[in-house]
Amino acid sequence: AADDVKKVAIILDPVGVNPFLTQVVDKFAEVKAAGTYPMDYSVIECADDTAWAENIRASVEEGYDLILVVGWQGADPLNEVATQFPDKAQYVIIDTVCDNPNVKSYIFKPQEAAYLIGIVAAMVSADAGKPEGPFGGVHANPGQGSFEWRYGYMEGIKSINPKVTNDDFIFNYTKSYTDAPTAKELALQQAAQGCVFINAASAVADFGTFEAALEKGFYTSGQDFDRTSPDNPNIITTQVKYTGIVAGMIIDEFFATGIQPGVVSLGLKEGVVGATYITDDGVNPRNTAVLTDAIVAKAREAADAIISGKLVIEVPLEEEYMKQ
Amino acid sequence: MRNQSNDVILRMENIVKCYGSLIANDNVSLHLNRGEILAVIGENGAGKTTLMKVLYGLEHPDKGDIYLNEKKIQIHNAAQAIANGIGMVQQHFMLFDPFTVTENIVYGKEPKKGLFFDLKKANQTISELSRKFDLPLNPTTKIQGMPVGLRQRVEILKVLYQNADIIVFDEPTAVLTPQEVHELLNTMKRLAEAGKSIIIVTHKLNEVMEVADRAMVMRLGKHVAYRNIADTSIEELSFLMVGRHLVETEIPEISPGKDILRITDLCLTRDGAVPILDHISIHVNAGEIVGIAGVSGNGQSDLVQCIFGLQKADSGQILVNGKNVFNCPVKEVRHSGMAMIPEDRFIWGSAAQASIAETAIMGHYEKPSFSKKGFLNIRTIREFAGKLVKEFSVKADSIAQKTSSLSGGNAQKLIVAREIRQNTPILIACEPTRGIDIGAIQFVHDCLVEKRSEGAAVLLVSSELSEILKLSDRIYVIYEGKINGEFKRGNVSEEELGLLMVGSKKL
Amino acid sequence: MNINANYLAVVFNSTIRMMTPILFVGLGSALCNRVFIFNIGLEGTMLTGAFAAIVANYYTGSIFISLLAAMISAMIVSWIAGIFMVKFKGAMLVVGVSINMLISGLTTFLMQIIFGVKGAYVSTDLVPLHKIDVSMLKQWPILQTMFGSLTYLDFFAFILAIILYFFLFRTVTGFRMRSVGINKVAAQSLGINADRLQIGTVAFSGLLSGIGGCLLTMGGVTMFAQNITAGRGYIAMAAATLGAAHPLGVVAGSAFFGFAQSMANMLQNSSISSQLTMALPYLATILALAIYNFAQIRRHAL
Amino acid sequence: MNSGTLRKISHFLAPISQPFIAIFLALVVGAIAIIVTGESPFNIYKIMVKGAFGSEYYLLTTLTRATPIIITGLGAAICWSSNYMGIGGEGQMIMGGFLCAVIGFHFPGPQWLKLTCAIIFSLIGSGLYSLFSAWLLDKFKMSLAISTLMLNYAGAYIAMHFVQNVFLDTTGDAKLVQTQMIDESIRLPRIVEGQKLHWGFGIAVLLVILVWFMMNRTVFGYESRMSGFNIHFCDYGGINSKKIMYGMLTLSGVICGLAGVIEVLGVNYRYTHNTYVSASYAWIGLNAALISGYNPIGIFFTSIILAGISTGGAAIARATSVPLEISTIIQGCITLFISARIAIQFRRRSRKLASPAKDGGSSGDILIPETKGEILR
Ligand SMILES: Nc1ncnc2c1ncn2[C@@H]1O[C@H](COP(=O)(O)OP(=O)(O)OP(=O)(O)O)[C@@H](O)[C@H]1O
Ligand SMILES: Nc1ncnc2c1ncn2[C@@H]1O[C@H](COP(=O)(O)OP(=O)(O)OP(=O)(O)O)[C@@H](O)[C@H]1O
Ligand SMILES: [Mg+2]
Ligand SMILES: [Mg+2]
Repeated sequence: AADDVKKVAIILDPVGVNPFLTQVVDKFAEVKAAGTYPMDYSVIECADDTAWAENIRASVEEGYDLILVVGWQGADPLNEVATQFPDKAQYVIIDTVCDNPNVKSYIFKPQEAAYLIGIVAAMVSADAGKPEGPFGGVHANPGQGSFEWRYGYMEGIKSINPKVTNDDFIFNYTKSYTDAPTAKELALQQAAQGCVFINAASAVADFGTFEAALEKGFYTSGQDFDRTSPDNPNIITTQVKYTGIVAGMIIDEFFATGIQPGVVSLGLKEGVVGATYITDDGVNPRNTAVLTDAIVAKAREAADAIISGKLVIEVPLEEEYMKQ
Repeated sequence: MRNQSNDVILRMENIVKCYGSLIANDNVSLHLNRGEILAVIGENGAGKTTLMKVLYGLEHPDKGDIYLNEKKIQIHNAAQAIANGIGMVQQHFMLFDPFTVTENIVYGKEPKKGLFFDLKKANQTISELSRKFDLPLNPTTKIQGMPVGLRQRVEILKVLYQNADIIVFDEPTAVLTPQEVHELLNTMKRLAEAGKSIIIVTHKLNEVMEVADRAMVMRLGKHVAYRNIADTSIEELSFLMVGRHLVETEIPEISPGKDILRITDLCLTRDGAVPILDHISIHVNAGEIVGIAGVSGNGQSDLVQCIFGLQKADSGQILVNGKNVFNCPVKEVRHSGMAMIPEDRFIWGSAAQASIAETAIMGHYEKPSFSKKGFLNIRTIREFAGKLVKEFSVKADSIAQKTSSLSGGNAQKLIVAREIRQNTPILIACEPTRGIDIGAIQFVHDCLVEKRSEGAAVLLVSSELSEILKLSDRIYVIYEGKINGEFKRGNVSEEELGLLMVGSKKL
Repeated sequence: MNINANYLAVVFNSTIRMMTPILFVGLGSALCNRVFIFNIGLEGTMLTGAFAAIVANYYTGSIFISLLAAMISAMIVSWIAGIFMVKFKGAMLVVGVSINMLISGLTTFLMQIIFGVKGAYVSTDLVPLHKIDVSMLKQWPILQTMFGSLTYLDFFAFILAIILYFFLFRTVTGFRMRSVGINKVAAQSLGINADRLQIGTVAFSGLLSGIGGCLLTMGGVTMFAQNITAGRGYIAMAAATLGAAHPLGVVAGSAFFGFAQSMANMLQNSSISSQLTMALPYLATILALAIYNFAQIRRHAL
Repeated sequence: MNSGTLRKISHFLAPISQPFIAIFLALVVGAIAIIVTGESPFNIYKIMVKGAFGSEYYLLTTLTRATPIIITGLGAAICWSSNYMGIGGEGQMIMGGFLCAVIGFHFPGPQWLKLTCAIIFSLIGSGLYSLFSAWLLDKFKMSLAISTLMLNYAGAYIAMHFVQNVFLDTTGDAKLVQTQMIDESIRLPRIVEGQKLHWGFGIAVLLVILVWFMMNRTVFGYESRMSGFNIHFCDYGGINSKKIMYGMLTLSGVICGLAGVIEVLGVNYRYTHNTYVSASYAWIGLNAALISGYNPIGIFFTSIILAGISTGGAAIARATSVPLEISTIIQGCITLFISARIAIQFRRRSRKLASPAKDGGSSGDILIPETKGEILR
């Protein structure tokens, strides 16, 4: 009987800091507990960038049936392993494309969620008498990896107020996923420059931004899963990315048909990304005084356009876009 | 003579101390009377320093007991030694250069005012102390840049400040100028009169005769004899130390050749103003030993460093066989045919952590037999180092041993051996016999004379007047960076030299 | 960019808050340097303090006990590091790096056991350090902004620098500490237990870094995230070196780093690439040191 | 066997035996941490050892990881042994890797030319990078520790800037800050087909021998060792100590740069921002050098052990539910104990000839009194 149990290796960054990963792991725990499928899984956290290659390769060696790589650091090594051992296991990667005929890639369109946040930011700022910004953002690192969030956010704002230019944005970087004190100070400085809304996207360091929002009264948004809280009314929404859904999809596909290589892109339409109170109802009551019905309505309109395909948001290269 | 009682203040009984397989102290016993000065003498490596370190708690004996006032005591560390009234002026000064005189002296027993270090009171105390024992010092100057004699004075005051009854001096005169030696010996006598008991380790038997009441002779880790100074002579003591009678170095008559080393108008100023070397012009001929006599601090160190390329001079000419090596790098100077025995064996002459072999090939290693095309020939290097150690009887276990494990005198012998074996036409010898025993001094003198017989030019810089007078064919006197006299062998008396050296007589 | 007086006042205020935890650790590092110890483990001990403060806060809700817990726990860890460095003659760099690794793992692990969370622990039950009321400055709003939202510990950091200055240069213990750094062999030969003094200093530097950690998790923000120190310990060591291991110099060194960092943040939105602005504080340090040393060399030459 | 050979062998093994005793002590402490998590220490350690050395695959993985550690360790050893305590290995490795990847892809001409130029220029580049701190030390008396540390950070960001803004691989989603892959024809071949281990490991072995030879059998090695012991002695002996400083620091930069080059040619085939930093290769290499007292052979084995600790740690994470943090704790314990000179003291007592009582500090100490000690002030 033990032979029938399928072994899944989930290879990812240390889970704790990143809610994006926590959701994947929680989903596996849930499915296993439910006993729907004869499945066992190992969560393999990579201590450093080199460990990705080692762990992916070792998982093949150790006889896992499904190798699920969560994160772009795994693309190169997975490519190599999938070419070398096409039949030893089935391969899935999340969050980036691995250009290999034996790998299934799931990617996201977080820019669609961020676009909605942009709309919220623009309108909240307008309500506060600052339709032209500046608009803040405290992110972890510069670079294309997280530019999809910034791009969506900027485009969303510009869609509300076309007069806004790139110069009206203030982005600062914590250089760390956990450095909350730095995030807080950066947010305070952005607030002092007049930002009414500051987009937080630096993993758990976001708690620093949240604290600053509560102290200084600007508004902010969480990331990955609903970060609104009854203790902090200034977190008015969240740009969510439900990676748990993808995990469920992968498990289902694996047991139903086996993994079908290819690229799947998931966005608002699939319900995988979204914005709290816009595409869902949120776990906490909405701060209706700030995130007014009008704003929600406007954002839902955009969401519908995106879902229906009328509005397509393609992310350009950061340098080219920022030069405009 | 002092009113020396016969009550014994200190006894060390059957001390045994081994370093690995080497027995540095082999059942040594010693007793010290109150108010007396005991000299401990012996060849290099006889174990004198080791015995003193045991007394001061810096080394732990493998066997043996120490009695203070006939009471057995345990000395595990320096703190306990100090608490028991034992103080030591070590061969290598234990001073903190950036600190002031006072800070160094009161170290470990600092006066306090509340939470704070009461520097004012400390300065006062030190002023008083220095007046009381007639050891003048400015309490607030920093140690940095102080001449050796004064540094030693700081060390002595430190011991006095600690209220030591027993004061150990390990080769205190090795680095001093004759003047300073004289003062120190007087100080010791004064201290003894004031009731302190003193142990002095030295190689200079005339000092022993002058200052000590009793002498203990050590050889190969054992004590071989006690003598009352009143009942003995230098000859007897040296016989006891070395185990044979020393023959005076023969200095054959030879006529000097042409001048191999000629220095003209060498000038050096410090900070662009203070003159250190003032138009020095000297020459050394082949087959000649030329001595430079002077009280240290009058520019001889700088002169030698400038000649050897260790320091850049302002102007002048240094001709080696007609080739000007003025301000050339050391390597070039060495290649031009010069070798040097440096004045400080641990700062310049060796590296504590290097092996004996590594120390032995410095300056040699680029010779074809030791290295070719940048690759070392380990076999010949080992052979060479082994030969040096044997020929010059350096007391060592193996050539792989660290240089720091050699006794002071043996390290010096190794350095002398190395530089003599450079086989260069010019040898500069700075304080070549500092800190070595009389047997070894004899040996080094023989080497220098032999070098001269081979036709080399030897420039001897020494603060030991007797050495200069004995070896030199010609003598220059240096005073405040100027040459203050030049004499042929036998044309000058020690007194006259002394006067020229201190500038009370001008040329 | 919107540069006005108020904004600059906020930047100044931020810079102080970012700088003081580093200052505490930097002072500890300076003391270590004075006794000839290169203590890279301060990153780990700072993290220890940051964590212990939050744990104690969680259980007791007392600021005082939290601070005490931070100091004691960091001191113990540092004391162990000191024993390894001095008694067991471990290479200081290796000991420090190992301590940092160990603490990074341990705090993350204990966070899960104690709080049942991964990543970060945030709670409204946590009591932050008191902020000093600066309403007396209300006539001067700029000053009020500049010195607002600071805790007693922020101010204490500067006072501590002065205290340590007196300690190091006016007290007997300070005197002996400096002596050990200058010549350990001599100190030992004069009956000072130099090993104990070194270990004690390392332990004390740990205590200071614990305060720095506590200030980080209960001052600036009120939370704990794994590896929240994010390299501050290393920066503090650099600040100590920059300040020539002199307590007041460390203040200048930390201020310099804070200032350079703030400049870099401001420039992040200019046309300069953000990667280059990140390199800026480090290059500025090299430049500043070069200028400073050059002036020193010139002065000595004259 | 006579006692002479025995002594020689034990002398040879000395730098290697110490880590083993220390590891044993560390494992005892680590066991406590494991018991807290409710697992059996024996089981965990078994998994760890197996995951590091237990099969051909695991062993080769460990050796792959050890390669850059060995090389940066050698780089650190040569400058530290001449008493220049730079910690710039990381920045130099980044320079080497970055330049190699960029030149190896963008240089015009046939592949062999790209490869040759990539290697030559990246080694020159990393050497110059290190030379810069030597220059700062020489001309401005700037502490090497500070300048190299700052250059590590600066180098990483400057390389990142160029990758991000000039050489970014935009063929995929461009999320990783990385350059494009060099051509297959100029990659280092694998030693065993199908395994990660590449001939870079062979280069590392060769380098161990070369560095050992350089340190112990060449004039340059002799001169630099003496300059590490006592710089005045060198000056007096006619050694140009400034030349040694520049030479040693540059050479150390070149060697650390080579570690980056080999990572590019043998493992990643491109430069990716943060890979060397996150794996701490240069730091672990420096640790290996310190632990083994700058002895190249010691560095070789210590590096493999340290790499094994990492790969074994990952194996624990794969095979059990023990969280990653626990293996981090165990790794920390092991290196902590390895650093201690407990074992040495052990050995000293049993040896016949003791070393001098107060040698300023054993070579493993970062700060050796009575030498420059410039790392501090
Ligand atoms: N190594 C990591 N550790 C922690 N969080 C990470 C990590 N990598 C990515 N993240 C996530 O990225 C967010 C911001 O980081 P980043 O700038 O890298 O954006 P991103 O990569 O687009 O986000 P995501 O990974 O969710 O798609 C954080 O909220 C966090 O969820
Ligand atoms: N730390 C040490 N390790 C090994 N051997 C040592 C050590 N210290 C001293 N020795 C050896 O012990 C012997 C006695 O040394 P010691 O220093 O006591 O001689 P000494 O009588 O003071 O000689 P000198 O007159 O040259 O100073 C010497 O052979 C020396 O090489
Ligand atoms: Mg992403
Ligand atoms: Mg002696």
